[in-house]
Amino acid sequence: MPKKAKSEKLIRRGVRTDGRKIHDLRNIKIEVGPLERADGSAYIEWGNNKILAAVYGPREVHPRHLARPDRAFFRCRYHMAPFSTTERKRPAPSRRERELSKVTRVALEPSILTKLYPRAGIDVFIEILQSDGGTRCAGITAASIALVDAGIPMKDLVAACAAGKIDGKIVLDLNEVEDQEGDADVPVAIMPRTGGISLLQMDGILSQTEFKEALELALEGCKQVYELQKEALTKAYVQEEAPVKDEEKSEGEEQNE
Amino acid sequence: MPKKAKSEKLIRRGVRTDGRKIHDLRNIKIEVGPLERADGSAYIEWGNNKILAAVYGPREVHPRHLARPDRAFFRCRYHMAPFSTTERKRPAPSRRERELSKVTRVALEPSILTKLYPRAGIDVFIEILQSDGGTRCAGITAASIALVDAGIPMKDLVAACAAGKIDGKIVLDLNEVEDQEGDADVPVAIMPRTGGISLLQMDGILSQTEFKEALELALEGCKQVYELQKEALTKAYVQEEAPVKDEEKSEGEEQNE
Amino acid sequence: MPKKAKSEKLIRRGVRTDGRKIHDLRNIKIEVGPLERADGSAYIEWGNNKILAAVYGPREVHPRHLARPDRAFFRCRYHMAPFSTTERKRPAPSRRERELSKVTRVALEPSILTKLYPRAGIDVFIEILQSDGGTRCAGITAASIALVDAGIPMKDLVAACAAGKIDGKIVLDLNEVEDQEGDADVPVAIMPRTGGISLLQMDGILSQTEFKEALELALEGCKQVYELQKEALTKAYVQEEAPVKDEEKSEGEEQNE
Amino acid sequence: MSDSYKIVAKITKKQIADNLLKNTRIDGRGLLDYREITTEIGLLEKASGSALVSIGKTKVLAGVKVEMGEPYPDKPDAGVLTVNVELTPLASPSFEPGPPSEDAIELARVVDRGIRESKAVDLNKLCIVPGKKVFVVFVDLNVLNHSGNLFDTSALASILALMNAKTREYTVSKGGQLKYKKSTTHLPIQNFPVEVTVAKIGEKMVVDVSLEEEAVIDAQLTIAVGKDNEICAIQKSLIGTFSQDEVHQALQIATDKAKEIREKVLRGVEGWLEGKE
Amino acid sequence: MSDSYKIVAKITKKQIADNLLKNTRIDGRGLLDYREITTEIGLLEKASGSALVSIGKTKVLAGVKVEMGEPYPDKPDAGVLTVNVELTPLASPSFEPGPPSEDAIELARVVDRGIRESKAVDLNKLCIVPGKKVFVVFVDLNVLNHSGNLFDTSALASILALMNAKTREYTVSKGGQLKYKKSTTHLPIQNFPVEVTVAKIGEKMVVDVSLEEEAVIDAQLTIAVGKDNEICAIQKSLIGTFSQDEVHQALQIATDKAKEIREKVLRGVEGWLEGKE
Amino acid sequence: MSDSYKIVAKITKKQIADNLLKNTRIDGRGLLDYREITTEIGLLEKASGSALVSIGKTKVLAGVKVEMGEPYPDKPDAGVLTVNVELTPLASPSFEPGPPSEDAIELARVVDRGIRESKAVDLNKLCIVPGKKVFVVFVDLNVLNHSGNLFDTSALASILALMNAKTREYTVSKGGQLKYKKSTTHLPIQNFPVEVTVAKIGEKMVVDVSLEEEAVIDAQLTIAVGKDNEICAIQKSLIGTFSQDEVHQALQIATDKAKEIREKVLRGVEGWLEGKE
Repeated sequence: MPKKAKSEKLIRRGVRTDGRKIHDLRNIKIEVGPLERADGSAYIEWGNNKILAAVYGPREVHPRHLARPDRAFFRCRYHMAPFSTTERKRPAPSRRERELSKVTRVALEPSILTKLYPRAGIDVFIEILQSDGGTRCAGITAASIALVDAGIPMKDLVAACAAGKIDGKIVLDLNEVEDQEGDADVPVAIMPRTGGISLLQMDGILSQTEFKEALELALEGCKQVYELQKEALTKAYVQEEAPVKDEEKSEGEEQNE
Repeated sequence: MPKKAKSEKLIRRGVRTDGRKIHDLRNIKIEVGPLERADGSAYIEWGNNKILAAVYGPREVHPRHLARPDRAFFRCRYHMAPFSTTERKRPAPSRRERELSKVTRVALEPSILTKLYPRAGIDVFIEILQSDGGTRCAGITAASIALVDAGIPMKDLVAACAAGKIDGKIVLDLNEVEDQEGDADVPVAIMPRTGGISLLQMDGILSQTEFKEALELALEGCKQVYELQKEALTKAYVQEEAPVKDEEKSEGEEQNE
Repeated sequence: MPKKAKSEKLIRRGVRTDGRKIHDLRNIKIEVGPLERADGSAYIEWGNNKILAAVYGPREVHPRHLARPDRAFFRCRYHMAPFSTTERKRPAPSRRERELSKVTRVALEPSILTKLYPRAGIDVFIEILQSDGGTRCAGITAASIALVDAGIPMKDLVAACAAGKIDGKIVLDLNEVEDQEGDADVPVAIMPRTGGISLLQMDGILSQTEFKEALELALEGCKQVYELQKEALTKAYVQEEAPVKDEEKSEGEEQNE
Repeated sequence: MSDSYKIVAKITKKQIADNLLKNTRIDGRGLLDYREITTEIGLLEKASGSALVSIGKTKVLAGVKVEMGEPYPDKPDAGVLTVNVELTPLASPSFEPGPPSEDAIELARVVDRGIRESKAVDLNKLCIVPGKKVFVVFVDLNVLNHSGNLFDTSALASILALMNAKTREYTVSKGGQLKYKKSTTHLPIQNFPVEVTVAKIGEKMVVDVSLEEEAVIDAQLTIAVGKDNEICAIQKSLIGTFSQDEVHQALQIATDKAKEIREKVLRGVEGWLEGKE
Repeated sequence: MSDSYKIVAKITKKQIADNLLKNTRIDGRGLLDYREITTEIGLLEKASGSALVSIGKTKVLAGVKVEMGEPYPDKPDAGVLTVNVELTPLASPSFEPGPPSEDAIELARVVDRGIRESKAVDLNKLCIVPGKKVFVVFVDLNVLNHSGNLFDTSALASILALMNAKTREYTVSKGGQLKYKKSTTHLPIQNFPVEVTVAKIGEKMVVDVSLEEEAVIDAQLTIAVGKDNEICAIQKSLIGTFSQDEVHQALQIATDKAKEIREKVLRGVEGWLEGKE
Repeated sequence: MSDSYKIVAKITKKQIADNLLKNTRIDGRGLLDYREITTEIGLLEKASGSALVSIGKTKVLAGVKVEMGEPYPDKPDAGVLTVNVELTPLASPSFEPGPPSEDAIELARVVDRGIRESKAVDLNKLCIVPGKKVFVVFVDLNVLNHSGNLFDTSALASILALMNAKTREYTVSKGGQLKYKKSTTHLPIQNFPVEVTVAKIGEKMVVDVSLEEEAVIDAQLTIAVGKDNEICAIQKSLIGTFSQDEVHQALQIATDKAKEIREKVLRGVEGWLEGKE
């Protein structure tokens, strides 16, 4: 997206349009398991983004010829509700949504022990109920929680966060206005235990140095998001007995490595 | 559909725009078996409505995964020819046509002894060649005859007719102008022997009392339509030997009940 | 396509807009095997037409239910690149492209020994990179070479060429302007050894006599095209050992006849 | 919406039927009891209006967008209303991504008829420049969790989202130029239709069928009832039949339940309606 | 349109071939005889024009609608003509609902070419305001029963429906405003193309191939012939080939049969054409 | 684009890996060597601009069409740029005809971002009448042969075709009427982004992965670098991960290779660019 003229100030005296400082995350609220039918689900509010993620699987794959003999077939769908955007969005998936579906899959798949479920299918559905910049990172973050909630064995959570450049400064976690009028956006996802980067995109213009600074900052953001993810899971499962899912997870990991 | 102002008189001195009295059906002409390739067919002229119905089956189901182990898979398609309407209709099925396809299926299916043909498919195709209000009822009525013509074992015929409200009065069998400018439309289908109502829709505004009156009137209409159906069948088969279809029908019924 | 008024001269003193005489072919250049991945391919420049043809097969058919027990399933796709036309063409196939796909298949299939490969599929893909009138003939001509390059056993090559009527005269090989502003176009394809006509279309208006003259001329054109095809193949394979494909071809032919 | 067959293995037809004989239901409800209805209104800031309605575990989110558009040629003086349903794949293992299924289309059209026929929105007040510019009201329904009774849940979410919706006030110059004012205003709502689906299981009539029960229903009638107890829309679904008497019974049940639901819901949302009149 | 394979079990190739050796056909016709052609014209009141044509058991209904629209940018002075074919699933067990198949598209385009190239409709007379408003003529073909020879049946239904079609007369004010008059007028028809499909079975040339015979045809040529015996369109179909001589033969047959059919049909419909000129 | 699995049977993972340990590749290249890059520019006369780029056996043809159209409502002063990719079935046994696949969409969007974000085309100069008429630049990519590294090949073909593209010069009268002049002019090109895809195979970083190697890549980063070494777009693809250090390495490699490629390509095409400034 082309950026507007620089005259409009997105940062005044170190404060951004929504009151944050340049290295601040927006408020993030994660709810585990809001949906009953799905095998796992999560709801995230990230600033004004409101997003649901649901997981179905392991289950049979339709159509069957998609099934893989040596591992689970993993699919993701990133979809925006028609009322989630400023102008109403047509319900059919746009090219942008189809690309983000792929990028989301690629961000999540390295953490999933797909080899434990040959021939099965695992589906992640992300529905953007309200968008305000950074939906792909918020969606990946929520989907990762929904996968845990579904008891899918994983090597690690996946935590995502963007950094970007506005008014000449590298800042954390762009909101919609900052994304549209800023200079660059760098969404990142990591598997926090190994630090492996599973999502990395960039658009805008950054010098080599600026890019490195933005990447460093986004990785910091991912770590903060990871803490919030763990907190939400602990809160959700603390009254319950030690969730079976965790055991499965470590077991799965051994088998896979 | 929003209704126009009440100033336009649809009934003057008890006479409707097409010369009928309030409890009159339009002229109905039913022809059995006009199409050669179909396993069964019927043509109906109902006022200015001109409609063909064809039945194929029992036959193999495509795609095969739709086949049901315990009964025939029954499908209906209600479709309007592009030249059937005042403004040319695009050939692709509209949402309205897709809903009416479902409603038609649900109206016909209870009469069909689908359990006699596990794994098979039975298809009803209704093509509206000219529409003038009340096409769904006319289509169901014709399809029922086409099913008999195809020798599909049935518990009963299905006869359909609408009642509605225009100029403050409950009347039988609305034509297009009456449907568009009237206050309410209540299409109904019955299996006449048991009186079971298999289609019931309503739109417009009716008080509880008015609705009851309209339903009563529509049921009367259905019974008249039933007589015309029987007449058409008798006429079609009277020169032939007693149609095998009838025997199959009673047999099927026993097995099913 | 309706034709323009006759006032614009397409032929002046026996010379056409592109400098040709009335019985001249445009320049034709054929390249064998330009594409590496395809099992066979050809590139043709025919006047300003620039066209690629590729062949895949014999290979498995998808979806499988299309496979034929007694012969190969032969498919053709004629497609125009968006930048191939004066106005940009939308990428989705138009009705014209779908008809030409069928016509191309029918023109090529009689020469192919499909019975040698029961249950297999053979696919021809023709991509018009630049169009200037006569693309179907040029595409068929190129596809025929690509089939040889793929080693598909054939009874004969297929050579195609059109004749038409402009400014009241029957001429060979209409270019785009002549096609649009002329009076008639007669594309023809033949299997040159038997003279069998496998493509014949016409649009415009011709008297019986004119049509016969046009057909005669188009057949002459096909023969010239055939010579160019053989030349291209000889040139392509002359340094190589006698191509296995030829042996297969004669063998196949015996079996088929 | 018959994706309940898997569950039937566990809770048998027989169990459900036995309960009904005793006039109770497997979850303990009476025949004419709804599961708990909760509503959350105005939860989305970007939509013109929104409502999340839960009936039991079933959850439907309705978002309303009001945009500028052209009227239909045959109704140049009226705004446009469209209802669209997305049976999101989050909501049930049997909902697949892709163009709307027959079920989604039927659901959208039944909800649409309830709103349209009851004249819930005064479309004539949504005309800006006759024949040229009108407000287009999009009601988009996102089914988030399907545990039965999508008709009633979706219809309720729709009308509440419409009641919640606000548009910018505007003036039109003589030249037909539109100028927005800063103030906003509610949509011209003039009715509150409630859809009640009455199902027949054997001889019994029940309301608010749960997913488990769906597998054993013979037929159902969805009835939209307006604020003055008028009937605005009916849709029979499923392949069973009703007798004339049963239709009358269903009508009575629907009228009673619609009134009850309307009152309960309005009581719960007094706050957000206050500024309205 | 090769859905005849099931029938071939009953009526074997051999039988058909044996008959042809004796220059007769399994249904008793001569090689160059059509089955009975019947036409019913103007049977639909809502269409601008309509015709139902049967050739033997094959039945095609053509409906014409004339509406207002925009011209193509490259032909600002000409009306628009479009031909669309629906191979309705009523007509054959092998026709499936859904977007038009390759066969339906080919059929539509071959019918379209016969009408367009013969200049059957004078499109220049359908221009209302150059570059802005023209009449759009939709010819919609509904194949109702497929018993062979869809090309000829569809083409005949189309031209008859066009001849039957009437549009409202109108005046255009200086300001470009269109005003309809009460009177109607026929479309400007100036040719009567007839399409004849000549098939090759072995060495024999036959016309009006029935469904049973379709299974054994090698190749066929559909030839549109105008009122002055001019050729307006040709389409070879099926995967056999013709020799040059055979093409000439086919051309002669088509010319003769086209004339015959045109005369027979016009005789049968004198009544409805009377008021025309 | 993972249609390389069939080839892996022949050239095993092990072979590829063994080679890499020795810092060479199965085709003899060094880790950071591209296959031969050839460019043919302006080869299509009907397109506004065109370029055929081969990297090794991979061939992508880009055609640019410049047409008149409307601006986006939110950018009334800017021309419109769209990138579309056709993975033609000629190019690989795994590409099927039909609407664009997820892979085709990703490829188109990554190429689009490289051009758009680097401001390679000054879209503001493509506005004719603000809010009403602008030039629309269509970049259509036809993948003709897929032997690996479609991202870099496609991006290079796109920018070269854009540099080759010419539009008619024009004047706009006060009344907003457009009048074309006979002269043509190049598009307003102001950057030359080059996309370099750096792949990770085990511990090694390589560029320009061939089809055989594609089967063993863990992850890859496509990095668009502008003429001043600025980064304009990044896309990570495939399901492996990168460490932060590896990202830095990849960035360095991409910057170096992009410069090298840009210089090499510009040297090769001096002729056709001459008349430009």
